[in-house]
Amino acid sequence: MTAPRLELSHVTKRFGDVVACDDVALSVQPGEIHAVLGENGAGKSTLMKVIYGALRPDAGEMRWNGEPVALQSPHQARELGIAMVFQHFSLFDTLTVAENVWLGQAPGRPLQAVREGIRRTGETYGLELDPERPVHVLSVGERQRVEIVRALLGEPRLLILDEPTSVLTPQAVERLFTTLRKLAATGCSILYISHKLDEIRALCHRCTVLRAGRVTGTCDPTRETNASLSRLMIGREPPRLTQRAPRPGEVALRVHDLHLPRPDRFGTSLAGIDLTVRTGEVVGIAGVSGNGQQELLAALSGEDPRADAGAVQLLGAPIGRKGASARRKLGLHFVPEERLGRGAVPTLTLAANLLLTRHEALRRLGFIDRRALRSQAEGIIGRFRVATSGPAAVARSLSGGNLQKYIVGREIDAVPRVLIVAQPTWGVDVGASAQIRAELLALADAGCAVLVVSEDLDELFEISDRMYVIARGRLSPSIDTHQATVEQIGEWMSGLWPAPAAEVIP
Amino acid sequence: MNDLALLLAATLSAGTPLALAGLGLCINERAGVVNLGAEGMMLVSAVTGFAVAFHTGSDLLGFAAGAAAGALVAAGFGFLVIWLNTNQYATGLAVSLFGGGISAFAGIDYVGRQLTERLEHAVPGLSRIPFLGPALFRQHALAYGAMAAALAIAAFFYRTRAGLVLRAVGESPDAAHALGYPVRRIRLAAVALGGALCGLSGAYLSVIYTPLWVEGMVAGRGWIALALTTFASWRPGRVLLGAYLFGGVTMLQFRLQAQGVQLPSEFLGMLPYLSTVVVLVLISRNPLRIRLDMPASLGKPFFPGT
Amino acid sequence: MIRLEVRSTPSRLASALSPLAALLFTVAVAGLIFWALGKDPVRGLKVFLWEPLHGTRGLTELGLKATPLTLCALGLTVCFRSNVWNIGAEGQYLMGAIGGGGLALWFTNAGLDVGRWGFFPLLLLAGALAGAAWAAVVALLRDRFNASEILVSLMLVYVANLFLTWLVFGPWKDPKGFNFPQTTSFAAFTEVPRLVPGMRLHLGYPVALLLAVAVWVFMFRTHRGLQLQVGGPAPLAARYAGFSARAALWMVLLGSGALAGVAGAFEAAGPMGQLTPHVSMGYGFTAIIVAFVGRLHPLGAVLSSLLLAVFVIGGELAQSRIGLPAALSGIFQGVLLFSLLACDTLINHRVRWGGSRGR
Amino acid sequence: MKIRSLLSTILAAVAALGLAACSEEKKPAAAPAAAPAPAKPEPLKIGFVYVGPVGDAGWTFAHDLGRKAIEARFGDRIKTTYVEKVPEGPDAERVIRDLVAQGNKLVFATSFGFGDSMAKVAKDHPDVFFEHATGFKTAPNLRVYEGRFYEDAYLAGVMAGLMTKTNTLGFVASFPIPEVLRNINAYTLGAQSVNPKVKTKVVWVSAWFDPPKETEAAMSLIDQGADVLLQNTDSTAVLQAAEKRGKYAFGWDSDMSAVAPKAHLGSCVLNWGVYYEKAVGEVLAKTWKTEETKWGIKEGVNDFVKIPEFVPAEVKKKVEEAKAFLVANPGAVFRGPITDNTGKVVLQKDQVADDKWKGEVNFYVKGVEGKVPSGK
Repeated sequence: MTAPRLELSHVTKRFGDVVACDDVALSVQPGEIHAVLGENGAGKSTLMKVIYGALRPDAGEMRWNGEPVALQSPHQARELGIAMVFQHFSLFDTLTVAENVWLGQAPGRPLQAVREGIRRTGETYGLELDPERPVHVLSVGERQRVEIVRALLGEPRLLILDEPTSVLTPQAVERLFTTLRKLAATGCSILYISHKLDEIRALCHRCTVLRAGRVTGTCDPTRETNASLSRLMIGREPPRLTQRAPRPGEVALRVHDLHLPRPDRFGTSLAGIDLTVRTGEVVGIAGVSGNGQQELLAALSGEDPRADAGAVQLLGAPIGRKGASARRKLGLHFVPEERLGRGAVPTLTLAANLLLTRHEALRRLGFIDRRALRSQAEGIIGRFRVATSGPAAVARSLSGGNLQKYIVGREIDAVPRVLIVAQPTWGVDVGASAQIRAELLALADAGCAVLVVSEDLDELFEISDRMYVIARGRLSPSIDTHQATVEQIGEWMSGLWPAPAAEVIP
Repeated sequence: MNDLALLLAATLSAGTPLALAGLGLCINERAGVVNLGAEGMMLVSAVTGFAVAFHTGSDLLGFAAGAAAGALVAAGFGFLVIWLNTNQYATGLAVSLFGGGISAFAGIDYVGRQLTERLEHAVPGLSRIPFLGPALFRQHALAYGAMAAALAIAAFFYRTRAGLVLRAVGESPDAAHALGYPVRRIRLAAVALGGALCGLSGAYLSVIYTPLWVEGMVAGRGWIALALTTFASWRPGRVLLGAYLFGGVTMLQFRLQAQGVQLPSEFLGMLPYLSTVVVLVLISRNPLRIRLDMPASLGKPFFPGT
Repeated sequence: MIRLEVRSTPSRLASALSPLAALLFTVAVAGLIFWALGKDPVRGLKVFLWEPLHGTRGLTELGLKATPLTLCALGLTVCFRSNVWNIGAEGQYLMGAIGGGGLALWFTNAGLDVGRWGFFPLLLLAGALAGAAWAAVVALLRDRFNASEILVSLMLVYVANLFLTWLVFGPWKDPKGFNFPQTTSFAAFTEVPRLVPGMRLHLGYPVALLLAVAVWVFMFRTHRGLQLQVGGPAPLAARYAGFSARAALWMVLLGSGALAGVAGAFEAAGPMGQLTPHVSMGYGFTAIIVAFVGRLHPLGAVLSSLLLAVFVIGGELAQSRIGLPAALSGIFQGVLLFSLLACDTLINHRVRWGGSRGR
Repeated sequence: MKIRSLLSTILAAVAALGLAACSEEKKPAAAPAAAPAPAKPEPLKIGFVYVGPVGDAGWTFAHDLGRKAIEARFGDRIKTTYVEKVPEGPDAERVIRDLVAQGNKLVFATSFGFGDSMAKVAKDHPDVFFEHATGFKTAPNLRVYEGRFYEDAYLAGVMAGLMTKTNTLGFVASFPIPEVLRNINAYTLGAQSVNPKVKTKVVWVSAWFDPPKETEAAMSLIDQGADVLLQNTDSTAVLQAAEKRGKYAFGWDSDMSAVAPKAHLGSCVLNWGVYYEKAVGEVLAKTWKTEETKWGIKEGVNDFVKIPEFVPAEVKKKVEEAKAFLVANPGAVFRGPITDNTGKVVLQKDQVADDKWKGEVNFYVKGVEGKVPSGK
């Protein structure tokens, strides 16, 4: 048997006091599609950056085709034949596709050759791209294609893909898998990072599971079940949500024929959006990112008050022109996708961050009652089990999951009439995700109208009663979750939903 | 007609220091770094360039020393903002203040000193063409150097891979870092190169333009050069154009006075500053345009990923 | 090589020590420079840093010098915290001097004696309005046309300066002043009341201190103050919360303009007693350093303005006592600001040694 | 390491710039061996307050030469101190007070803007003598002194009137105060005394010392046809601009003949030492009393010197004649009839201007183009 394409042993990487990778071993054969499975924060991305030369390990050894190597930089990794497609694209918006690809190539290759290469690779693997288009006009899927083409042009022997499907429709995922299988057949090894068990079982030959920086097992995923993989990944059965019977009440939030031109060249225009959310129900909006979610959320939250007054109605009152704090006063609360910098000010304390959306601790003339503020913060920390040193901790000192619990808690604690949540569990560990989802359901049961916008289909299927799909700034008709299938929603995510028969308020 | 030619010539000459500094700052900002210390760098270079030219009798050495001094100060600034992640605005202001102080201090012995005889410059042959000769071809070599630099920098930005890398770093340092480009070193190089051009501009002021050293002689040109980069939406050709526009307005105020225009000289003196504001307003009015041209990471610190 | 790691929580110790370390470093550099110039560093430092604190006159002069610095820096502190880069406090100061001085001139010429305590509030108001109006131009151009406040405010400094020059050489020139560039001396009742007999320190300083406390309360104890500080580090959070960025822009610019204007009015009707082209010693620019050295904290600004006043007065004394060049003072200010910025890195970062890991 | 590299960066800058410039500075002389000196009277301590840097080659430089002259003349009977670059305004008062506090018994302040500060300190210190250049406020222990600079400007004008080919003179002016307006008018009157066709163009730069602006102003004047320039600013920039463009110009405040050998037609120089010797002598002799001194060519406070070889002999002769006339008739530059450039008679025939007239000049004489800025 030949030496493995890549072999890691005893790799350890620390950040300050945190051990991100602890004594990790990993081995990938030529032509093998190897999954690295783990939940958020398990150390997958750190490990990949070590392999790609972007980070240097504190200890351990890496062998490439049997030879020990110590990578100093991604350039060196690329010279060896290692390529990587990042979860957060490393693309330059104002440059063209060809220029973006060019920047990923070794120096000395003329731009013209790169253009040729893009065309050729596109034909071989079904990844068509126009080299002269600037990246900012591309869809998310196309952008990923740029990333993959850039990686493939270097004729890699090992391709690393970090959560590649989180931005794709189910159909696009299938296409990607076809490409990857083709690639593997040519002898290229693939490291496939994901926390989506179905995908791993469908695509990968082998799987290494990470938990809290350590390897908890290596297996053949085709022989495992979701449950067994999940046990390896989180150490126990995945938490189950109790099924609930929705009791929809009156219409709390109503959007009618909302049109909004895009705020800038990089955005998406909204066209003819119709949407209703009733009290007591959880409504989901699915869609690939960049299809107008940000714009719709801004129009709903009041951050973008350009809509016609009547296009957005809260409990019958037109609020399209009201600002965020005015809508909040009427009972519409919002949890944004970005926790640090938007949902919370990184440099302010947890207590002070309450004042972004909560005014209970304010006295006459806007003076702050610091004692009241503190106890209010302590209440939320306690009720939502936020792990922190206390209300005086600055927001950026919290882990992603704990900060998300705090922010969601802050809004739930306000007893909203309507709560809009974007990506409630994005980048949050499994335990916190389950807690946040349960809290959202409890809130709906208590009579609040909950609207969840997410790119995670599993999550939406799990918690929402009805679903809409957003694609290219338009919204699909609503569909009851128990009637919907992943395939159907996937098709809708490409904008292919049946023309609405005269919309009836459900 | 002749008068117009002379005004054109004066405009070219007054615009040259602005153009050189503006081009330097343009390189800085394309890499994502705002250096508000331009004024200070130019002062330090002006005194260094003057001192070297004074002692060696060579303008060329003076320019070299000025450029080196500018690059050195810029590198110090770069170290602070790129490695220590200090606030770019605050650090730039510190450079301006410090540069003003240290140049005054270092220049004490050079105040009132003279360089060797200064001659009118002319391009042989071409300078005798009627109208065009006096208008365009009686400038110091650096005036043409500034034009050449604008062309060269434009070619660098839009025709070379290194220029593309520079723009990429300014557009998204995180992406460039992920691709393995040494973002900090590239930024430092851009900052130093920008400093060198600002330095050249300072040396041109003290060695050719005035030619004298006196405290604070840059007199706001560094700030106007900063305004130029926005005005030009970070394009070298437009920087050049803007520099001549401002140079022209500066000369125009004296011209109007000498022609006996009945406006208090103080109001004429406001012209360059007011026109800067007006142009800024006209340019910035359209945020869309700015956004497409502006390096997206401008002024933002970069933390290499963990 | 060294490597910086972001601290999850800013270090309180580093935060407290950083200004001290920066000051010590500056003093060390100053000593080195004295030594390099062939002067006794100990005597040099004593003249520079200690002599200005000497005696009643020394202390009152220090307060007098610190008054405009404190006022200008207070406004800038709020501005910079909310990410509005007003570096034209100098221009707002000059307009304040024109407003306050103009009012004093008008009352003087009209012979309208309203008494010292009657005039003082009017002076305050005139200075504040004039300074705020000048800053309003910046706010307007930023708000309506998105024009960089850095450049606009700076350009307006030059304009204000020329405007003042025009006034004192032209319409406001003292008709009995032999055509020299100055206004008539203001009537006695327009003078800012003095605090210590025989000394020039005036009521402006306690007013500045009171304002510092007021700004502190506003920034750290009111919702408005918090709103201003969110827009700087986290503009998206401000939008999310519904805090108006426009309101913040106008508020901090008008506020800082008013404070700088008051400083100018105090100077014109205080130690000057008339308007001349020389009403400012660059206070608006020095205040930028003051604001940063004061850690963008209003009470810090009080302390750092005293420190900078020591530098300026010390610089003069160092000239006449030991023959050091005047430019030194500027160098020390620059070094102080540099070293402070560098030291501040330690507040939010941890320094790690060894291994060439940083790139 | 971080601190050290920062330190080295700064030190490198200091070393490269600062020390290089200062290395020439002489180290303080070693103290003489401690020989018991005979009891001597305390030297008279004299303080100078300068508005500019001592190295400006112009105004402050000239005053500092005067200071050095009295040091040479009076030796260890006096001890002088100076403070340079003192801003005109409230800071001056503190500097003057500090000089007094250090025991200076005679204080010279060399700029107009120090007047009020001086008057305030003088009131508090009747035992100290104060001397204010170019001022007008006096007190029992405060007096003013000034030169008759317009005499130099007049002589420069005579020279210019004879040397101009375009009959257009240029004047780079600082601020429209009487002193400067007198110089512009004297320059024009001098030129017209030998060449009635001459007219003068004026450009204001709103600064005493701003070489880049002075250069730009000079270039503009040359572009407009002026071929002999005079300036009332302190740098050599105008002279250098003229040299570069092959025109003529003059030195101002100090001998600038070396700067521009081809353009230089003479220098209007100041020699404050003459006055300072008188003042110090009076204090030492205890005969000091308040007065207003306005000295000129006759007394030697100012002069027009260094007429170059290439100037035709008859031109030189005319200038010498004019100078001899001014020595015989001090201040006679402004003698009626003088009309301003709107045609109004401002001085009747055969009348000689008195100090009040000269102190209130606020117009251009006939032949100067334009209008006095901010004039009424």
